[in-house]
Amino acid sequence: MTDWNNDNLLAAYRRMKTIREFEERLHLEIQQGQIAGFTHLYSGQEAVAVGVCEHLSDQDYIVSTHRGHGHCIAKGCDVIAMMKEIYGRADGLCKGKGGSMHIADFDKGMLGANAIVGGGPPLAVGAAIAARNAGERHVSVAFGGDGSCNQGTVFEAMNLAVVLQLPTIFVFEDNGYSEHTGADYAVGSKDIAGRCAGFGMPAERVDGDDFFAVHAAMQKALDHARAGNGPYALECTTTRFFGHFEGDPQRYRAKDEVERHREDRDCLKNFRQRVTDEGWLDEAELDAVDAEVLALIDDAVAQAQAAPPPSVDELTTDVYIAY
Amino acid sequence: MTDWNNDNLLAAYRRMKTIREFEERLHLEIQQGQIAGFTHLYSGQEAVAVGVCEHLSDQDYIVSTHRGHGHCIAKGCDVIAMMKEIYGRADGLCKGKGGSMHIADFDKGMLGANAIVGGGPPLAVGAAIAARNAGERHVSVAFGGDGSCNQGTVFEAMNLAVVLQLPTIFVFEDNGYSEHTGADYAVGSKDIAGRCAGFGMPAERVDGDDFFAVHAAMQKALDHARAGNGPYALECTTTRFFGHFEGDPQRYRAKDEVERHREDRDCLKNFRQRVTDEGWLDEAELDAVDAEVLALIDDAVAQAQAAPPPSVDELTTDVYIAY
Amino acid sequence: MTETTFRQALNDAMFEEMRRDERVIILGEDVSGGAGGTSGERDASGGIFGVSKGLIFEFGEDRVIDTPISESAIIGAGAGAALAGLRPISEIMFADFVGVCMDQIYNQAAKFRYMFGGKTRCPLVIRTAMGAGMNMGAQHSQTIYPILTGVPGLKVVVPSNAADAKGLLKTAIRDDDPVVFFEHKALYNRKCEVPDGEHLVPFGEAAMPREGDDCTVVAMGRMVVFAEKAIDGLAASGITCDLIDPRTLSPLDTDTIFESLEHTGRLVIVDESPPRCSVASDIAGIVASEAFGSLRAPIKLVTAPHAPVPFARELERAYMPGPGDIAAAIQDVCNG
Amino acid sequence: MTETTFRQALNDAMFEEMRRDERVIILGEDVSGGAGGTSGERDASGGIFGVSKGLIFEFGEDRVIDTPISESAIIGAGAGAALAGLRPISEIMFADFVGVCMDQIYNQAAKFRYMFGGKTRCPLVIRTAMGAGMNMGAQHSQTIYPILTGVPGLKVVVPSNAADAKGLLKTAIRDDDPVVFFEHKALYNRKCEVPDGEHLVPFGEAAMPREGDDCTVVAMGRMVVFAEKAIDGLAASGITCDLIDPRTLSPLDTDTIFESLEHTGRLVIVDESPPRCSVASDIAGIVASEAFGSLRAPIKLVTAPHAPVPFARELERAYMPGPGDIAAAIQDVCNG
Ligand SMILES: Cc1ncc(C[n+]2csc(CCOP(=O)(O)OP(=O)(O)O)c2C)c(N)n1
Ligand SMILES: Cc1ncc(C[n+]2csc(CCOP(=O)(O)OP(=O)(O)O)c2C)c(N)n1
Ligand SMILES: [Mg+2]
Ligand SMILES: [Mg+2]
Repeated sequence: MTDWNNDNLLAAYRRMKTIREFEERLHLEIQQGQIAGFTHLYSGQEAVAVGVCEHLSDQDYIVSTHRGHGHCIAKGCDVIAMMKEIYGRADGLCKGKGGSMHIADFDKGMLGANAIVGGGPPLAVGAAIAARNAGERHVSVAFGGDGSCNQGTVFEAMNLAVVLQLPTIFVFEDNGYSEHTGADYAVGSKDIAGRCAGFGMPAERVDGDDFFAVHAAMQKALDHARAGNGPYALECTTTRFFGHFEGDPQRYRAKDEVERHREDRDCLKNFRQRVTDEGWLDEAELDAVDAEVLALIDDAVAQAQAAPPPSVDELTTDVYIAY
Repeated sequence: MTDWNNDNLLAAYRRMKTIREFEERLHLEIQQGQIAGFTHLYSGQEAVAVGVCEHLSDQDYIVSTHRGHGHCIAKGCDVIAMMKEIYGRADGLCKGKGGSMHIADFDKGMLGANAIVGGGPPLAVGAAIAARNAGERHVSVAFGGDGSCNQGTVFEAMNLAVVLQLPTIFVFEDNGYSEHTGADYAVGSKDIAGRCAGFGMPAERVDGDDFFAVHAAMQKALDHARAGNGPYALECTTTRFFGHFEGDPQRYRAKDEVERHREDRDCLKNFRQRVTDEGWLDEAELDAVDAEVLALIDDAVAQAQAAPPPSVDELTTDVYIAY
Repeated sequence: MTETTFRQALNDAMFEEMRRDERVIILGEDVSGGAGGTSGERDASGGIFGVSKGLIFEFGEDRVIDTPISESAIIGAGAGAALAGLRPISEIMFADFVGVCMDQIYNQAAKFRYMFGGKTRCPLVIRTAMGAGMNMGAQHSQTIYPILTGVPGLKVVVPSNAADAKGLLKTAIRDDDPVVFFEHKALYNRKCEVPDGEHLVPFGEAAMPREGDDCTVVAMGRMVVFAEKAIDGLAASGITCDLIDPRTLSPLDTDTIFESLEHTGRLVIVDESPPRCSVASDIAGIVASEAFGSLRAPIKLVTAPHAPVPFARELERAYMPGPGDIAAAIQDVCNG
Repeated sequence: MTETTFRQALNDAMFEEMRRDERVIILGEDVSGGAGGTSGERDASGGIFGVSKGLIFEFGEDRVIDTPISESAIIGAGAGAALAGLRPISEIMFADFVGVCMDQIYNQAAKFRYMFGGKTRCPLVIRTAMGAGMNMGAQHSQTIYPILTGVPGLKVVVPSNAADAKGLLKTAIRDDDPVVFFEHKALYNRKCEVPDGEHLVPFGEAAMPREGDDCTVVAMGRMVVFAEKAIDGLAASGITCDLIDPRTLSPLDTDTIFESLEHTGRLVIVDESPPRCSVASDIAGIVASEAFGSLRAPIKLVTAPHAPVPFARELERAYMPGPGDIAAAIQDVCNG
């Protein structure tokens, strides 16, 4: 059990709030045509990324998805460099070559967002082999959605991690939908954790709207993996506050669903409630963080808008190290 | 429950015996260099193919594996045309173009052996869509080994069959090995049926050396699938009497394992024992079948050896129907 | 004739063929959409690009099948259903995703007829969206038709306009061999006149949207649009070209290319893919071996660079061959 | 120099590199074998073709990893381990199986460095057995290197003899980019003199096992052996050829080809793959665009037909290009 104090509580809140404001702001920027391409926002799911990643060091690895901004921020990627990447700027985190779906930061153990559903988990298993062979009890985490867990590559990764008893934690974020299809339709068993258990690893379902629940479950998963007992799976039920991608009319969702969830299932509200009820933090401390985060995001957007695009000479660099 | 009589018992025995003698004879022919390529023999597993396929009509579909001879014979493929195919003859079942790993017979609902592990199950799901849309309560069966169930395509097929509630029966033959690796190593959960259940379908483990056990379990699976309740999985524990492929030194197996299994786990012996103990058939009836089968196999080999190879003009035919 | 978008022409083709033959089904992710959603609304998607809109209402869930994210199962189920007598259309949302289902395409569907000695058919159509131009990044922007054009047993279709899109898709659905049908994302909203009533375009017959004397230009998919721009722009400077749109890359109409070359003696090939083992170098190789005598100048290949598709607008624009690159290449071979 | 089989040379290369650098690991199906078996014997397989024999005893289970039949996980785990600092060798038993793991090869490993702005490296080697000639049928006999040669970010190696196999595999393992290494099944037992001690063969440098004046022959993998036979057979008739073995298809040493062509003016390209979008047509296309001036005759392409690999001995023999086909092609271009 973590003993919570001002520092770690404010740090966690700051991360969640940073993700939230990053995404809410992107939503506006995209509406104004500022940003090109295909963007999937993480708003609503912050408690999962942060509840998991607050446990990790830069030597622990994560692999992410097409909806990766939250995982990147939670793992410590520089917010300004991320914003520049999404704007396609020369000094973006990946020189503007990757974009929203391909942000990575190897110094932070962030092995990349991935635009192929199911592309990440096999990579996480490999990172776990490296961690195991290094012998320093580091772990890898594979983030995926409810839809991703229908991709064969994900099952292969889970089985291999069990066979080799590797320290990989599979985190499935069930936000209810894969694109425009409901999770209860596409996941035949309607039970992601149950499937993972079928592969021979402990698996549990967690309230993904509750930071403290995710954080506690991740602690158990880590203890298990770090002790050399093999992989562990978490199914985190959560919700997304925007469409699948920006521009999605969301005709598959009940009219008031998002509104209702923003009201009842907002992990930031839940956090604020809990920490103030417990008397761990007061509103003023939290409001101060909010203000700082808003300033940071404003700055990130301003810098991203002002930053120069990559030079066309960059078109054919970085294909190989040597060719 | 089937009520057993001379006819259906002798028919089942004849099939199993035909598979056994077909394979035992191939083993010799291959040792004598008569047959080219890569051959995987089914000896020892006959009770599975026959226990399953005795329930099926030509309108029910099966998909098979690299170890497909038994499934072909059980589904009613012509033994002489099969032998010719394995010899690579012009009038083989597939004109000598397919060979041991690519035997199919569409008139019999046999949609093909498959040299890609995990290649078949997605096809079976598609055949089940056709069966469902035809509305005549036919089913499809996907055969696979213990090793095949680690291939992502197989998991995808199982989930899709559950999602669409299709009449597909997944039959996993656990003969203890995938090539030179033990099933208990490669199947992390050490429980194939449990995994299938995790996908949301009823699944049960059956003694694959016992024809009657397989036959009874298949009856339950069929009743379930034909009633429109979706897929069903059977894990049949069995053993192979030869190496993974012909020429395999089997250094991964205990010296006497095969010998012991031929002694204690021979599904044909088990069948003979059971039907004579029950007084359903007498030895003479069974011996008569043995003699007929041996004659058939002799004839098949003689015809295959005498048959002409395909003409070189066939090299580029059958690539397309029209091009 | 009715002016129709590329998207609508494809949608019309599927409606017509699904009405004509009840064995035609479609399966893929969100081909209808809304299954398991909280609004209860079906067809909430109609295909992520809207190409299969409305099909579910007329043909129902047994023929318009939403699937999980399981491309190997989408192709495999299509191929298996084809072996069992249906005529499925399996949709792979983005062509880049063939990587997760390649085996079912190239070892299964493509090889069944041959491996099984001609005793079966696999009338499967694989529809998929390809191409760069929307800043979708390296894994959502590729034109991967070269790797499938090389596969014996497959037919490969790359329409460049709405009329061909309709006529070729109808032909694909009626074809008894497996067909991979590539739809360029940047063309979905483009309109052109589409013949009313039954419109079928045969495979293996190239179109020639421009005719001229100085150079033969072969282009496919969206590159046909750019080549037209380039060629029209050159008219002023007195250079005229034959523009050949193969429409199907397998089978490939080499006769039309060879005939044109006899007349022009010069060849420019435009392909949105990277250069190595591309359709551009393939056609160049075929010409260098079978129509060498007609060549009066080196063949010019206009392709993307040997690099993944970059994200940033400026880089992606530089990545794709454009009208300017094509015009320059034509001038090169004509004046060089 | 020691006479060594192709198989042994590869095994030696792995032993040397795994001793040299503990970050080198190998994973795949039965790379050791015997795990979970009843004999308790490890290395019961040593790789289905015996190429990884003995590694497990010296390097242990953490570095020699037997996997389930999960090729996407084999490649993906290799790629992920590479991102995390190891130098993995992922073995795909038969090249035909890339279909079930293509995404991890072409969308993941190949693209990481570019997508991530040059901020990482993926030093992954994918070893795989290819080729026809053992009657293994349509799904176990392909030479699928053309589809990977076209992928930016990958390097593609196709050795034709034991010495190159060793030197190229050692170079591949030390290379910081992802490399796909193709081993022709029919070459495993072939012997040749292999230099003793450290032997490295650089990428992008072709070998020229034969030199002559009348024709340039480019061949790869097992086709080099057949081309040598064909060329040696023609000596009597007074025809001599440069034989170029590119050794790596990506990068491709075009300079050596162009230089030779300046001298001979004639080109025959031999490739075991089917013709469309093959390496044969690719090289022909490159030559027709970049070295057209040197060509004095049509390029001849000697490839397999546009068909899957058949099973029957007689058909498979007819399927593969043989010394006779190559000799005929050379005579054609020289006398034609
Ligand atoms: C292999 C593959 N198939 C399909 C897609 C298209 N696609 C992108 S995201 C997505 C839905 C993913 O759903 P889920 O895993 O639940 O993640 P979420 O979007 O809900 O975060 C789909 C189908 C893809 N990118 N890759
Ligand atoms: C995709 C793929 N990977 C690997 C192989 C090589 N291979 C052929 S059979 C086999 C073992 C299969 O084991 P199992 O499924 O248990 O079937 P069994 O051989 O025991 O009948 C392997 C690894 C293959 N043919 N296809
Ligand atoms: Mg989701
Ligand atoms: Mg087995």
